[in-house]
Parts: sequence; C-alpha cells; structure tokens
Amino acid sequence: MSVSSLLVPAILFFALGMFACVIKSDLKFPPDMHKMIVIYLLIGIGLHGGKALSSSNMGDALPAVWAALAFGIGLPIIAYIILRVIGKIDPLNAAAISAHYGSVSAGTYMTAVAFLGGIGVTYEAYPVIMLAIMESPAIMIGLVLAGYSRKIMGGAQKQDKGMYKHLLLEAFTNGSILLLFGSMAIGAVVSDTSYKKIEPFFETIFMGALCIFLADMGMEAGKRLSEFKTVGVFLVGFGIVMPLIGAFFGLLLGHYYLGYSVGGVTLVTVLAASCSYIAVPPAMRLAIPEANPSFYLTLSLGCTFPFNVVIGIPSYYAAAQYLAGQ
Amino acid sequence: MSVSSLLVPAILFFALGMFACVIKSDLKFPPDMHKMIVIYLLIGIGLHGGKALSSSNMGDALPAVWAALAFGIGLPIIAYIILRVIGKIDPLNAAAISAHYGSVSAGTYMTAVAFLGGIGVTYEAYPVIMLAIMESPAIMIGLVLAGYSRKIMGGAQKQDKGMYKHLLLEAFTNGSILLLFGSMAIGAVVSDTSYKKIEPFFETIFMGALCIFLADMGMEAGKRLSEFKTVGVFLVGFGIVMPLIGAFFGLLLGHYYLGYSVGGVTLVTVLAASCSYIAVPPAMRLAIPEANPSFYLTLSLGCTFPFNVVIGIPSYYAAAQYLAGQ
Amino acid sequence: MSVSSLLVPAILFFALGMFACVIKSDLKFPPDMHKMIVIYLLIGIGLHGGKALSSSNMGDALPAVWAALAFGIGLPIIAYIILRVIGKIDPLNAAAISAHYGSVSAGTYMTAVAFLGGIGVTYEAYPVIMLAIMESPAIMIGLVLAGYSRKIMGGAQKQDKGMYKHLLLEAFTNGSILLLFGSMAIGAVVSDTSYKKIEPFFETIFMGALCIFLADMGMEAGKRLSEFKTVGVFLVGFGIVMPLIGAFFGLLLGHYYLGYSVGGVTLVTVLAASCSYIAVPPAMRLAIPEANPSFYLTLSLGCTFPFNVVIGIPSYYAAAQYLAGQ
Amino acid sequence: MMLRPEILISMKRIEIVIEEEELDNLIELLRSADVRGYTVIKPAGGLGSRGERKPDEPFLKEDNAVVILACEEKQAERVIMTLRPKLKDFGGMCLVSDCQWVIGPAVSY
Amino acid sequence: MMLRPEILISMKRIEIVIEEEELDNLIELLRSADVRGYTVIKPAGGLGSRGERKPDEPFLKEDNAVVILACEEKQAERVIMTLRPKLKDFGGMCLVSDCQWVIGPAVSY
Amino acid sequence: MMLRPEILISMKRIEIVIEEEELDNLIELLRSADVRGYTVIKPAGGLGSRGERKPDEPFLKEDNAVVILACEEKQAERVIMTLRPKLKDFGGMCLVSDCQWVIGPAVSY
Ligand SMILES: Nc1ncnc2c1ncn2[C@@H]1O[C@H](COP(=O)(O)O)[C@@H](O)[C@H]1O
Ligand SMILES: Nc1ncnc2c1ncn2[C@@H]1O[C@H](COP(=O)(O)O)[C@@H](O)[C@H]1O
Ligand SMILES: Nc1ncnc2c1ncn2[C@@H]1O[C@H](COP(=O)(O)O)[C@@H](O)[C@H]1O
Ligand code: NA
Ligand code: NA
Ligand code: NA
Repeated sequence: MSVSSLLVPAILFFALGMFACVIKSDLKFPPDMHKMIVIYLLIGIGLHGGKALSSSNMGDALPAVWAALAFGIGLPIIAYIILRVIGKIDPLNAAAISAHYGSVSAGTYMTAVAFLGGIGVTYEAYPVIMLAIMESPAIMIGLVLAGYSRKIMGGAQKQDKGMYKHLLLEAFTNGSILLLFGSMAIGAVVSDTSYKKIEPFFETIFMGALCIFLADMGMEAGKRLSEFKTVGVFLVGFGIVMPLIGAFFGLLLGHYYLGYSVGGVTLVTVLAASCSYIAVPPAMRLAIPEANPSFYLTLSLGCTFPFNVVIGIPSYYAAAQYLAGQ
Repeated sequence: MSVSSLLVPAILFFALGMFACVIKSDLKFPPDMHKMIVIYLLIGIGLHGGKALSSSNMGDALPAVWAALAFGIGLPIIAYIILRVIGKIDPLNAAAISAHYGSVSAGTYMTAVAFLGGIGVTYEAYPVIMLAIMESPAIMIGLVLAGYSRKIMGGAQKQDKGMYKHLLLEAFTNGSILLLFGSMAIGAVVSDTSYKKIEPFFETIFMGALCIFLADMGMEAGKRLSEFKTVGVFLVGFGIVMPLIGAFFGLLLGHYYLGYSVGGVTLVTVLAASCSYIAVPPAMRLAIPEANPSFYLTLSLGCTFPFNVVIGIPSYYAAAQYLAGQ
Repeated sequence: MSVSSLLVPAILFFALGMFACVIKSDLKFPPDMHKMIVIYLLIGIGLHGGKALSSSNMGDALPAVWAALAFGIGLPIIAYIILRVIGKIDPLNAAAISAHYGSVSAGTYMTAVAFLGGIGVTYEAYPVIMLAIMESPAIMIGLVLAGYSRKIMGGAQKQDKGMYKHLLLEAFTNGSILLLFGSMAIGAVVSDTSYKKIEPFFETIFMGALCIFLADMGMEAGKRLSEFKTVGVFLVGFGIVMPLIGAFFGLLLGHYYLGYSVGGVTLVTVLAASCSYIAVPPAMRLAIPEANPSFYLTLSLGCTFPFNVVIGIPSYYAAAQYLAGQ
Repeated sequence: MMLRPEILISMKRIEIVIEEEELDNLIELLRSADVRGYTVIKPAGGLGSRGERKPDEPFLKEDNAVVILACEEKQAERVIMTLRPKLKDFGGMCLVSDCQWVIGPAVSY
Repeated sequence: MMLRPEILISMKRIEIVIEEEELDNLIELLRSADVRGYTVIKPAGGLGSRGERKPDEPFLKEDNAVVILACEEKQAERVIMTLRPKLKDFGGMCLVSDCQWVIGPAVSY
Repeated sequence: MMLRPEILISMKRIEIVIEEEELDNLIELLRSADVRGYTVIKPAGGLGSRGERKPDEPFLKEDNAVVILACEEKQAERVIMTLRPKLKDFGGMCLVSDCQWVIGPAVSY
C-alpha cells in the first residue's frame, strides 16, 4: 500500500481543518453548515445503502445484524472493564465513555468508503445496515452500565423511570438514526428511473461534500487536542488502544463469521473500531449528567476519530488484505 | 397507474418528514437550511422555465396568463363564499384563508414535476409562468376581501392607506416572486453555452435537493397535524375539498381552454389545486392581523399540501389522462 | 465582442441582486448562506488551481509570484498618494482604503473565469497563485501606511506592538487565505482518480453556485449604493478610476512581463484591478479603528466590485485582445 | 426619574433561563397564568448546576432559552406562584426585578 | 452595594422590544437623541398584543429585535421623550430600570 | 413585592457586553472568580466607542456577546473586582443591578 493512498482528498481536508485549528487560524465554518452536511451525508449514505440492499439477498443480511448487535453490546462491556480495572476511572465516567465505543462514527465509515473508492476496492452492501443499527444498542448498554455503576457506588437509584423511558424511546426516534433508516428504506423501494434522478445530488457530488464535512471535523478534533491535559495520559491512550481492540474483533467477525471481501471486512472493522459522536453524546449527557462530557467528546473527537481516519483505515485495510491472503 | 408511481423519492421523503414529526423524533433541520433550499429551488425552477420559454412561442403564453389571472381572482372568491355561507367562518378569517387558495405552492408544483419526470411524461413550458404570476393577484384579492369583510362587519375602515400601498408594492417586490421572475428572465436570455455551465447545479442535482426540501416540508406539515383540533372539522374538510374544486377548474381550463398535453394539464391542475405558503401568509399576517395565522397555516401546510402531494398529484394526472381519452 | 458575452448568468444574477436591493424587495439570503458559499468557492478555486499547477512547470510560476508582490505593494502606495494628494483624504482613511486596492477580490476573479469560460477562452494556471498571495502583502502595506500616517499626524505611536504581531500573524493564518492555499496544496497532491471523485462537487456545479454568490453580492453592493452620499463624489470616482489604474499595470505586466495568453492577461488584469472585501476589511478595522469602515466597504463593494463585474471584465478582455493583436 | 406617572408605570420584570427543550412547557405554563406578553431569545449558552451549554458545540445538542416578561406586580406574583412548583424541574434561573413600563405601545402585560 | 463611587455610576437601563422591520427606524431615532451606545439582539420571538412571533416559523417571517441601552438619567429622559411619539407605531415594549455602570470600559453612553 | 423570603433572595444581576473574540477570556476570568452560573447570548450587534457592529455584515466579522450572571452581593463584588483591571481591554459595558432570585432551581450562583 503506497503513501498515495493516504492522499485521499477527504483525509487531506481533515488534516487541513486540524492544521487550521492548531495554528489558531480564524477559519470557522457556520454551525448550521455542520448540521446541514450531516443531514445530507446521512441521507446519501442511507439511499446508497438501501439501493445496494434492494439488489442483495435480504436473508444474507441477518449475520450482519447479529454482528452489529455483538459489537454494540460486547465492545462497551470490554471498554468498561478496561476503564475500571486498568484505568481506575470512576464508574459513571467509565459507563459514559464505554457507551460511545459500542456505537459507530458515520464520518469514519464514509471516509473508509472514500478510501476504498480511491483505490478502487468494492465492498458488500451489508455494513451500512450495521452502521444504522449500532447506535441504539450502545445507548441502551450505556444505560445498563450507568445503572450498574450507580448500584456499585451504593448511591440511591436516583434515575427516575421517566428518563429511562425517554432515552429508550430516544434510541429509536433519534433524528440521525431515523434519517439513516428512512433513507435506506426509500433507497430500497424506489424504481431505478426515480433513483437516477436523485443520484446526481446524493451520489455524484457526495465525495466532494464529504471533504467539507471532514475539514469541519478536523477543526472540531483540533479544538479537543487542547483538552488532552485535562483528560490525562491514560484516557488518551485508551482512545487509541480501544479502536484497535474493536478492530481486532471487527477483523475476526468480518473475515471468519461474515466471510466478506477485503473491502467489506475493512468496513466492518472500521465500524467496530469507530466510536460515536452523533447520537450517543447527547444521550449520555442526559442519562449520566454526572459524567464529564469533555472526557467522552475529547476521546471520541480528539483521539479515536483522527486515529481511525488517518492511521486506522489504511491499517485495517492492510490487515483485511493480509487475512484474505492477498 | 401503478402504486410504484407514488414511490417518487420526493414524496417518500415528505412522508419520512411527517413520520419523524408524528413519532416525535428530535429530527430538526436548521431553519436557514429551509430558506436556502427555497432560494435554490425557486432559482432552479425559474431558470428551467425561462430556458423552456425562450424556445417556445411567447404569443402562445398569453392564454396561460389569462388562466392564471382567472384562478388567482376566481378561486379566492369561491373559497370565501364557501367559508362564509357553508362554514359560517367569521369574515376576516375567511378572507385570509381564501387568499391562500388563489395562490400556488411552488413545492407542490415541483413535486408534480418530479412525479411526471419519474413516469417519463413531458409537459408544456407555460405552466411555470402561471406559477410566477399567481401569487400577486391572490394577495390583492385578499386585500379586497378583507376590505369587504370589514365593511360588512360595520367596523371603521381601520386599514390605513399606507399599509395598502405597502402591500400592493409587496405583491410585486416580494423576494420569492422576484427570484422566480428574475431567474426566468435570466434563463430566457442566456446563451445555450452559458446555460450548460450552470445546468449541473440548477438542473442535474435539482431533484435530489427537492427531496431534502420535502422532508423539511413533511416535518412542517406534521407539526400542524396537532392543530387540527383547534382548527375544527369544517376547516380541515375545507382544506381537502377546496383543492378538489380548484382541480376541477384546473382540469377544465387546462384541457379545453389551454389545450395542453396530459403533462401540461396535470401541472395546470396542480396550480389551481394548490395553495400558497410562501408569499401569502406574511402578506395576510400584515393585512389582516385580526385573522388567526394558525388557521391558514394549518390548512395550507397541514391539509392541502400533504393532500396534494400524496393523493392529489397522481389523481390529477389520472384525470388528465382520462380527459385526453388515453 | 458582442453584447451576448455580457449575458453570463453570473453577471445577470449580480444585476438581479442589485435590482432587488434598489427596488427595496424583501429578498434576503441567510447570512450563513453567504459564508457557506464563500467557503465552497474558495475551496473549489483552490483545488482547481492546485490541479492545474500540478501539471504545470512550478519554476514558471515564479514570475507570477513577483508580479503579485509588485501589485500588492505598488498599488496601495499609488492609491495612497492619489487619495492624499488629489483627494485630500485624511491619512488614516487613506491608508485603510489603499490597503484594499493592493489585495484582490476572489468574487471578481471567479466572475472573470466564468466570463472566459462562457466565451470559450483558455488561460494559464498561474493567476490563481497570485490570487492566493495578494491578500497578505496588502494587509502588511496597510499596516505600514497606517504607521506612516500616524507619524505624519504627529500623534503618539498609539499602536501597541501586540496588535502588530497579531495582524502579521493574521495575514498568514486568515481563514480564507488558509482555505485557498490549503485546497491548492490538496489539489496539487491528490491523484487523478481521487480528484475525479470530488470534481463533480467542486467543479461541475461550481458555476451554478457562483450565480447564487453573485446574487448575494449584488444585494450587498446594492445596500452600499445608498451610502454614496456620505462617501462623497471624489471617493466614488476613485472607486472607478483606481481599478482602471490597476488594470493598466495588470495589462502591462500580464502581457509584457509574464507573457500570458489573452485569457491569462485578462485574469492578471482583473486581479490588479480588483479590490478585497474578504481578508482586508476586518484587518483594517482592527489596525486602523479610526478609519470609517463605511468608506472602504462602500468603495470596495459598492463601486469597484460592480464596476469590475459589469464593465471591467469585458473591457479588460478586449484590451488584452488588442494587446495580443487579435 | 423625573418623568411623570403618565409616562411610566411601575412594573416587575421577570427573566427566566431554562433549557430549550422545556421552553414549550414554560410558555404553556405562562399562558395558564394569563401572561399576555413575553420575549424569547434563543439559542443561549451558559453555565449552571448541570454544567456548560454551548450552542456552537454540535455534539451535545444543549441550548438554553431566555424568556423576559414585564407585568404588573399582582400578575408577577401569580406568575411566580404558577412557576414555583415546576422550577425545580426546569432548572436554570428565574430573576425578578423592578422596572418601569414606558406608556405608548399597546398594553400587552 | 459596598462598592465606592469610583467604581460604579448610577445610570438607567432601557430595554426595548420591537419587530425587526422597525429596527432601523428605532436606531435612527436613538441616534437623533445622541445615543452613543446600544446593544441589539436578534432575532427574538415573543408574544404581544399582535400575537405570537417565532423566528423558527419560516412561513410568517415575523421576528423581534431587543435593544438594550445604558445611559445617564438625563439622557434617558431625552431618549424616552424622543421615543414616546413613535412607541405606538413601534408596538412591543419599552422598559426603564436602575442600574450601575462599572467604570472601566471607554465611555459610550 | 409581597412575596416572602422563602421565595425570593436578594441578589445582584451583572450584565456584560463585549466583543465575541474576548468571550473566552471573560469566561476564564469569571471562573477564576468562582462564578458558578452565567448565561451567554451571541451574536449581538451594537454601537459603542469603537463604532457599530453588525452580525449581519459579513465583511467586518465583528460581533458582540452578552453575558448575564446572577449572584449574591458578596460574590458580585468579587466578580467586579476581578473584572475591573481587564474592563479597559474588553471594552463594551458592564452593568450591575438589583434583582431577586426565585428559589426553586438548583443553586448555581
Ligand atoms: N447564576 C446564574 N446566572 C446566570 N445564568 C444562570 C445562572 N445559573 C444558571 N444559569 C443559566 O441557566 C442554565 C441552566 O442552569 P442549570 O439548570 O443550573 O444547569 C445555565 O446554562 C445558565 O445559562
Ligand atoms: N409584557 C411583555 N413582556 C415582554 N415582552 C413583551 C411584552 N409585551 C410585548 N412584548 C414583546 O414585544 C413584541 C411585540 O409586541 P406587540 O407589538 O404588542 O405585539 C412581542 O412579540 C414581545 O416579544
Ligand atoms: N451605553 C451602552 N449601552 C448598551 N450597550 C453598549 C453601550 N456601550 C457599549 N455597548 C455595547 O458594547 C459593545 C462594545 O462597545 P465599545 O467597546 O465601546 O465599542 C457595543 O457594540 C455595544 O453593543
Ligand atoms: Na465501535
Ligand atoms: Na390555488
Ligand atoms: Na488590486
């Protein structure tokens, strides 16, 4: 794998955004621009996935669903144990951070898609289902871990039931998840003629719009770098080791259980290695107000996301190639 | 006409937006996104219309102008009589609501264009002129009806002349109307080479952008559903019957007077059946402050728009086919 | 050169925006829309320039750099002398205004590119380097002129060194400049395969997006027309004569020193004739708070920009043709 | 103030800051207390007992809304009494101060 | 307040809420009364005698603007006297209250 | 006000307007004075000793931020004393007035 595969425009724009932040440039994208691009990208990814699924065998999608649930439930538990046992992190912060690692980052996923596209590698249609599924179980596991944490802390079960119900509902009515599932459904049912009409907007210009999104994410990541001090060495390290652990399981399940191609295994690995910054942070803010948001946001945006985008994706791809014996 | 013609992406995204609102999802598009897409769509529709007109015989456009004026003046009067005589609605609310039905909904028009495009039906260039023309007379008829209402209510002619002048001016300097007319003029005069350069932005990706607009409109429509109670059964019914009355006249004029093709008759019918939510609501808010905005907004956004988008358009198309003896 | 070459959509949309403002239409684009389109256009222009440069001989770019520095330093000095000697403008306002004329307007440059594209004229890759370079020296010359002005006014050197450092830094970390340079670098290094993926977003739809930007700029220019009174006859005249002086030097350097084609000379002339409204205004606001912003903004947005867009570009092109003996 | 009572009326100014999600509930409550005028500013950021909120931070989706209302003292007491039982849930803050309403605009208090 | 008069000056705080369209007229009026400092927050929503206004509602295009200005009592009287004849047209509300200006920033009142 | 002291606490309301770029510095300062609650509204426009600022004007990039904080008198003195040396640099304005905190929300002052 040559250096040039790193020179994917999307990744370079991410670096540009981070650079702007590091040299304290006054570059700033309007906050609404971020929201708009996220909406656009989620719909685009959903439509594309739905279209691909409509021409795949839906029965074959089931293993992907199981894998997604396994990641969504298993990875937070592993993360929680590491944070508690090795890091001696207090239970509630550990619970909040862990939940993020059961979930996925649509931005990382899209960058991986751009990466694979840039080197001309194809992939299965199923990983996008995993992307859509994985936010919800992570939120619920977060709730369970928080409840467990509160119990071992001996505190009163302060959480009122109303909030639990609210959050369970939220795990399914969350705007981003809905947009992803909804567009997937739309992509699956519309005719080819209809799809052709919206393809220029949602597919042809997608990779360019992704560049602007990643420049913005680069600035967001850059902002968090300054909080590495408050977060501490252990957590920063965790933000790099945990995606590797996720990637390990991703490679295993992707290759041996799901039996996907190199491209597909790469995407599954990226999903397992990535960590949420869309649906989980606000949910944890609400579910575990005692936890410090700058911990999980710094880990998610400042460590894991940049690590995956710049180093992770090409490494996971190389590992997938190795497994496939290429 | 098969069910699949309903599966136009734009309409599905409208349904998705409404669904998000009904299940109380936290999905929310930034308010500026709405404004930006409206600006983009109006320019796109104008340019496309202008280009089409430049290769048509302008003399043949005149009947379309007469039809537009007939709708703009006739339909509000019919609406006012129904609201007053059958619905016993108070005069000022009746006047405000009526004005909306003389005008048109660019969103409905564009959805109809997407619908026709999806099933490969062509149409004349003239209906877009009607679209541009119809907002202004509706506002003026609204003023006249308001004046009449105030007189029959025996109240002092509280309306000051300054405001009338302001509103008449507004009917012509209104941003949306200006954008539509301006882009139409630009589309008509630029060379084909120049047009080709801007076509990818304003035409190729148009249908995709329309999907996002309709998802947003779906959420706006969904918000109004909860106000059906306050609005009452009669008005909700009116919001569905009045477009059918408009459609009836639209079909007649489109087929017999204008002599358009099935596609053209469908568009004319959609114009007659649709009701404004861009230029007329703020004008009526200013002209008839006594009227309750939640009445006309609920009717326009919550009843007539969804009805036209989901049920109206395919029905009007079927009726146009029937008239054409196909 | 026929009238039809003026009918470039971008220029017509500029006229439409100005018209909307003059007739006091309520047309208003969301402020964030302006920022977003500027970000998009700067990235697009940078990528395109970088790509073009990567296939050019970088050694040949050096003369363009010298020309850019000559303009950036020479033109503000000429402007300052004219303003002081002929216009009797007070030193600090003269310094602030002058700095703007050493810089460039990306909007004017893009309109010129659209103009050349519309009539099928090609151009060199180097002018885009000049575009990126010219903002910074102009800001620094502005600082020097301000220092000189303060000295001749006999006032205490009130400027603290912290601010100077801040502004020098700002001249290089300025968001717009960074975006332009960054995208240029990205455009230069990415592979052709990668570039193809982002081309639809950053190139294919560029000219259409430019139209919306220019409609917005037309409204901004229109707003300034009403301040012609306060600015006075001399300054308004200066806003039209100064670009001609710049154009004169632009033509000379473009044709004789740089030896570019007609298209390239036109672009160099446009750069020399245009005046900044992106990086320089906020820098001068900070560096010379005593100067009246409505002076330089009115000149830049209300006089020079419209003059260049509507009259300047085609004239500079005609002059470049004349020089080339065509 | 040297201005005469034909010009100024003594009133209370209530200023409430709560999370944006609760705004609809607050407004319903205000209406149930017959409030006829209020002003809403949002989004707002801030620091409180539940940590920091930044409208610029796109990842936490937490904003505040500021509600300002002017009314007569009697009405102010009623508003506060209506709000009190809910203030614990709303969080944020609720301030009351004295002010004078300049007579002129239509009465909306 | 235990703070000494070298630190605080007694002043008036005027708070005006009007529809955004009238903001330019209001500011012109303030300038004609020699006001040298004010702060504008917009868009704002609210309820008043002319119904509800919501910046989020894209279909009615009705917003408010909030103007806050601090000035000395004499100047406040002048501002109010200048505003009064127009307040009926502007609608909204205009409140006056006491405040203290912390000495430090450049004098802009 | 007829309301009893179980309901209202006398406090100070501090209202600061500065340019947005200085907001982070101001907040750091407030935190160094142990402030536990504040509200930020931005962008805001205005007029002051350094001319006009308009968030709508995309070419000058100059906005203000409004910071409101309620605290007890003691704390207010401390805040003001912490702010004072920096007020000249911040510019803008800083007002102090009396207000009453309606007891109910979690204590964040
Ligand atoms: N003492 C205070 N002064 C000003 N604003 C406050 C204060 N306390 C709370 N707030 C505002 O109320 C919001 C919610 O407060 P809380 O519910 O305590 O987290 C905060 O984000 C602040 O905007
Ligand atoms: N009593 C009040 N308290 C706070 N704001 C008010 C009050 N009355 C009016 N307003 C504000 O002024 C705006 C215009 O009021 P009006 O002209 O009465 O409709 C309203 O939308 C509110 O934002
Ligand atoms: N007297 C005042 N009343 C209200 N706001 C003011 C006043 N003076 C200054 N400001 C605000 O503070 C900002 C900065 O002021 P300055 O530093 O004096 O230019 C202005 O743009 C206004 O928003
Ligand atoms: Na994960
Ligand atoms: Na109609
Ligand atoms: Na120049």
